[in-house]
Amino acid sequence: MKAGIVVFPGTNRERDMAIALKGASGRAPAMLWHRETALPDLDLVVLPGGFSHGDYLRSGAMAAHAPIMRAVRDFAARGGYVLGVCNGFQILTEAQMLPGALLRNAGMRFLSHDCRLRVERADTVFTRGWSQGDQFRAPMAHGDGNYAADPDTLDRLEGEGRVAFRYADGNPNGSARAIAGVFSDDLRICGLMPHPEDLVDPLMGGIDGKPLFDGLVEAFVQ
Amino acid sequence: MKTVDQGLAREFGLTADEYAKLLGIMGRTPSLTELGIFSVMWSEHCSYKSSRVWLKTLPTTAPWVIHGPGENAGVVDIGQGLAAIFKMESHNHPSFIEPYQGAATGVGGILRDVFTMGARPVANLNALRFGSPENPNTRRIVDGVVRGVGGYGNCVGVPTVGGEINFHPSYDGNPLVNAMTVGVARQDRIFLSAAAGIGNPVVYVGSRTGRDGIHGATMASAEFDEDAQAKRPTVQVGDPFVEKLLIEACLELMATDAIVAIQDMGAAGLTSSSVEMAGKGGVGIDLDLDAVPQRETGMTAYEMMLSESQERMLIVIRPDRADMARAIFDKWELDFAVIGHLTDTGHIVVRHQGRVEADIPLAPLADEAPLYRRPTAPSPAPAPLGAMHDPVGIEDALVTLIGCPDIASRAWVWDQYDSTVGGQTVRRPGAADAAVVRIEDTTLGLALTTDCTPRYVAADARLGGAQAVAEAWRNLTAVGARPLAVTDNLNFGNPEKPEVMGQFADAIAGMGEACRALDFPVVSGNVSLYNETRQPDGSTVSILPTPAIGGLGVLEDAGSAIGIGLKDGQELVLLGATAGALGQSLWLREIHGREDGAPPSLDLAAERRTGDFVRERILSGAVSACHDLSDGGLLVGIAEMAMAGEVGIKLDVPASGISPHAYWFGEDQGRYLLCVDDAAGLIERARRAGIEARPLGRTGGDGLTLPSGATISLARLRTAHRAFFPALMDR
Amino acid sequence: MRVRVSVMLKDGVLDPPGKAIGHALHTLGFANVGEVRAGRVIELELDETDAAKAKAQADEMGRQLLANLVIESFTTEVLA
Amino acid sequence: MRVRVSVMLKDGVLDPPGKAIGHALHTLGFANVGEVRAGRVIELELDETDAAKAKAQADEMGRQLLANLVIESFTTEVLA
Ligand SMILES: Nc1ncnc2c1ncn2[C@@H]1O[C@H](COP(=O)(O)OP(=O)(O)O)[C@@H](O)[C@H]1O
Ligand SMILES: [Mg+2]
Repeated sequence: MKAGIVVFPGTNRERDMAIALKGASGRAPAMLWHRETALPDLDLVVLPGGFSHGDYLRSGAMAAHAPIMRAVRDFAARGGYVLGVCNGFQILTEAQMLPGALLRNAGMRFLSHDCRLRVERADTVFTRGWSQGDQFRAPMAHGDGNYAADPDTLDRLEGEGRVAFRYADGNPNGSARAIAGVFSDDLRICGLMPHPEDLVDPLMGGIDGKPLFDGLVEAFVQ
Repeated sequence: MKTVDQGLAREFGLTADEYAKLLGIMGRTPSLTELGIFSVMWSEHCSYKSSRVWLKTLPTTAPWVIHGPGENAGVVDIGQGLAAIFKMESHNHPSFIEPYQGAATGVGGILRDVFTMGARPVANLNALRFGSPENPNTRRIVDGVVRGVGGYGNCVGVPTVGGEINFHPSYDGNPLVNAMTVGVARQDRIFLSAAAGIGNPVVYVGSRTGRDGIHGATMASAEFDEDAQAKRPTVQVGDPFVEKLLIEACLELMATDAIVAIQDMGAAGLTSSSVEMAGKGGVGIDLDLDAVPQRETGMTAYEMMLSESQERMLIVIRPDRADMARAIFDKWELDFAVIGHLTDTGHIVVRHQGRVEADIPLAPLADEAPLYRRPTAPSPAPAPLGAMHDPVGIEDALVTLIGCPDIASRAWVWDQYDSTVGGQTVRRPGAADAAVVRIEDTTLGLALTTDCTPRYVAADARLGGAQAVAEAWRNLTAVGARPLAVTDNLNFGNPEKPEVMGQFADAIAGMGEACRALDFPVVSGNVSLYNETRQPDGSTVSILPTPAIGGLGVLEDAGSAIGIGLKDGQELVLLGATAGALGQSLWLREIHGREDGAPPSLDLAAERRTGDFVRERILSGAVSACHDLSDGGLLVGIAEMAMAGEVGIKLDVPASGISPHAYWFGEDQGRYLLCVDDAAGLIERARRAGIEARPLGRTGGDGLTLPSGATISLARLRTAHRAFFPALMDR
Repeated sequence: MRVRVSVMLKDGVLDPPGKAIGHALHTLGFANVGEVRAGRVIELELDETDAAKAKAQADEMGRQLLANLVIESFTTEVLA
Repeated sequence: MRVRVSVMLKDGVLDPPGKAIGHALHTLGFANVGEVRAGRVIELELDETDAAKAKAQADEMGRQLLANLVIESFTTEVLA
């Protein structure tokens, strides 16, 4: 699997993501600087977690305008796969490559603890490592993870099977319909708030996040 | 323009004698800028004038110590050609004035001390002391401080993995915020601050200079009173985003051969960094303030030299690498400006708008800095505690203690700290006695802890100082790590009061004894004095003396670290002697409302023997969980292990001859609980090693069953344990 | 010229900060506080002397960056 | 009545969001943007018919909760 990780000023989970991708594929991902305007030959582009540009205006808002985002958009339009985790998810919504928006957590505090996620469909490259309905543990670390969209959009997402993950153990941040992650309409773009990449090694407390990466590798081998 | 005279010098915090000394060095009346430079360099914060004579008595060397005190942070050899670089620093006074920014900039400052030496920061810890939960101000301060620590650490992407929190009325008007950062560097790529190379350019990088925090260093050295309100405009605002860029840019530059010397601009910003770099290198330095990147207009030389704007560094660079360095900082969108060069004059010369604003000989500025051996007065030895009756019974006492402010779950706090970023956190907060992080691309693990029991120090400073060191050593041992070295943060009251100076001297003596006995040298630290609040009636209340200890240990294999959670179907064994010491215990405070008696005694030889034995057993693989005993004593320790492991235990304890409440809640030192398969085997080995050991019972079920037969469910314990913080904070 | 861009969440979008502030105000005893909405305000110095042009530019900044039109709306005003 | 409380950082206090927004606007091609300051705005519904009283209350809320007077200042206005 040829993966690339985009690094924005303020990105801070690119190393975690690289470890997870390399662990699954045996191949170190390319690190892509936000000012680049073209992508190398890739199967997957990942927008990792962090605080791009300090998240000072709205999380992900400034990064969504980075030069590389045009290339990422083109890549997706040509059929490439894009994964956004946490700040990456926020950037994808700000870039309107995924629907909705991520507001302040309902409790108004940064949340850093494990949550349980339910896999809503398993027939995508991002979720094929699980079965539908599976639950897994994932660390969260965000202040703005409260997924919001208008009711019509939410209904459409549900109707089209575009909810990727849902919080299964309460709703930690107040997200509409407990949504933790969504797909684009062609299922080629996926964004989620929690961090499967931080749970891929028994030493760090478990391998619950590994099916995401193993599934991706399998998909791209075929 | 103010006239410079003795009156102004006094306003700047210089005594008449100090000002006379200044005049002697200068041979003339100083300019305002010069007076400012002297006043910050000779402040308590920068000169350690009251503490230096005592600090010198601490042990600072060991074969594995690469750099002890004197550099920006301590450096120890952790094997495989790598070094751990770490330090703790206080931001107490700023955190009272503006809790969020005070705590945030505290984290930012300590991060810079560590990455300035070439280390990538891998973990943060925070040792916090707040006023009484009943004080209406406490909630606001806790909220701001916790948000500030998290806001900064989360954004820079350094995991916050541990710390400690106490509540006590003595901190009502003066909370303590002590932040610790640990970084890792290659031993052959450690950067120091001594400037060298006459003519070499001096480069300023990072954020622009504004009028932030002017006289912060002297504020940190002044006692706290109603004037605090008036001092508010000195608040500094942190920008963790810029700090993150600064870390990446500096590490990128450090991978080249461009840097001759580098130092962060901490307290007293441009002044202390330039004076210290030139002074250490024995060279002179010329600064051209017109070249300093400025955020505000019309700043004077005085303001620029004393500004404490955050996220700035000073670098002496090889002239032929300046363009390459500039390109790196351009890439990270940070200001980069050559603001001066090194000279052979031995003076610091500051120019601004065509005028020389300061010209000071560096050697006497450093060598003749005031140094005081202030009078000390001994504190009376605490009267020993007589026999205590038990008014509530074991069960209720346990539930009370497990939910009391000093023991209750801190999850509300650490759930706001990103503890996993970096993907190397092996033991998160609450999971073990010390946090454990793996070093990326190796098997090595670092174990990290902060410890101090201020009520013990207040009762007996020497013992309390030693106890803080011993507890840190114990916490590292309890995960299986080899304790290597200590950083400290000595928070005390007004050193001009002999009793306070006596506490300070005694605490250091105790720390030194423990460090020597445990081969656990002090490699870095920070002193914060004048921590007291002036009352409306004019009297002052000092904080409890709080020498916070940050401990660092290493594991060859991070995977061998264990946590505190009980495992099902095993035996729990207590190592170490139990006498039932209730003096200064939390049981005494929470059940009887008393804070008195002598704190538990410490036997450093037994401490070492027991700890070395525990570590050897853990690394042999025989121990599935381990917890040292501290606040609340034996039964609290057992309950913490049970809650962490979600497994109960049936306690089956032979009579000890000690009254039950003293047995279960006494805070005797040097003890560990070990969860093992083979209790008899462990006890036999312990005996042979000269260590007292006794079985406590078999794990299983979902409650703590006392020898009396009474069972306290884990659910009840958990509810009590978790209630305190949400009840205080989420109203 | 100085312009101000005020950004508020659209009606119907949940506003966690607004809710938290309303709650805190009630706790402080401000009993007659009804709905509370929290937003952002950005004040910009523009090198522009024509007020209409300044406003047009601010509108463009609002659309492109300062507001997320999926959830927010904004208003602009020229201050001086 | 509806009141609006606008909270801005005091002059001279570092404004990281303002700085970052200014930078982003430049990158987007808004070359004539000078200083940018970012603040917060809170709009409240008050059960109060007297405009002067409403404003007085809003001022009190600003002082007690809405602004951090250590580093921020605020203005209030009655909207309707
Ligand atoms: N301010 C804090 N930030 C993060 N973790 C904390 C903080 N305070 C306490 N902790 C964590 O809570 C746990 C219990 O702390 P404490 O009761 O002080 O432990 P001990 O008495 O064993 O030293 C530890 O894992 C510690 O790191
Ligand atoms: Mg402990």
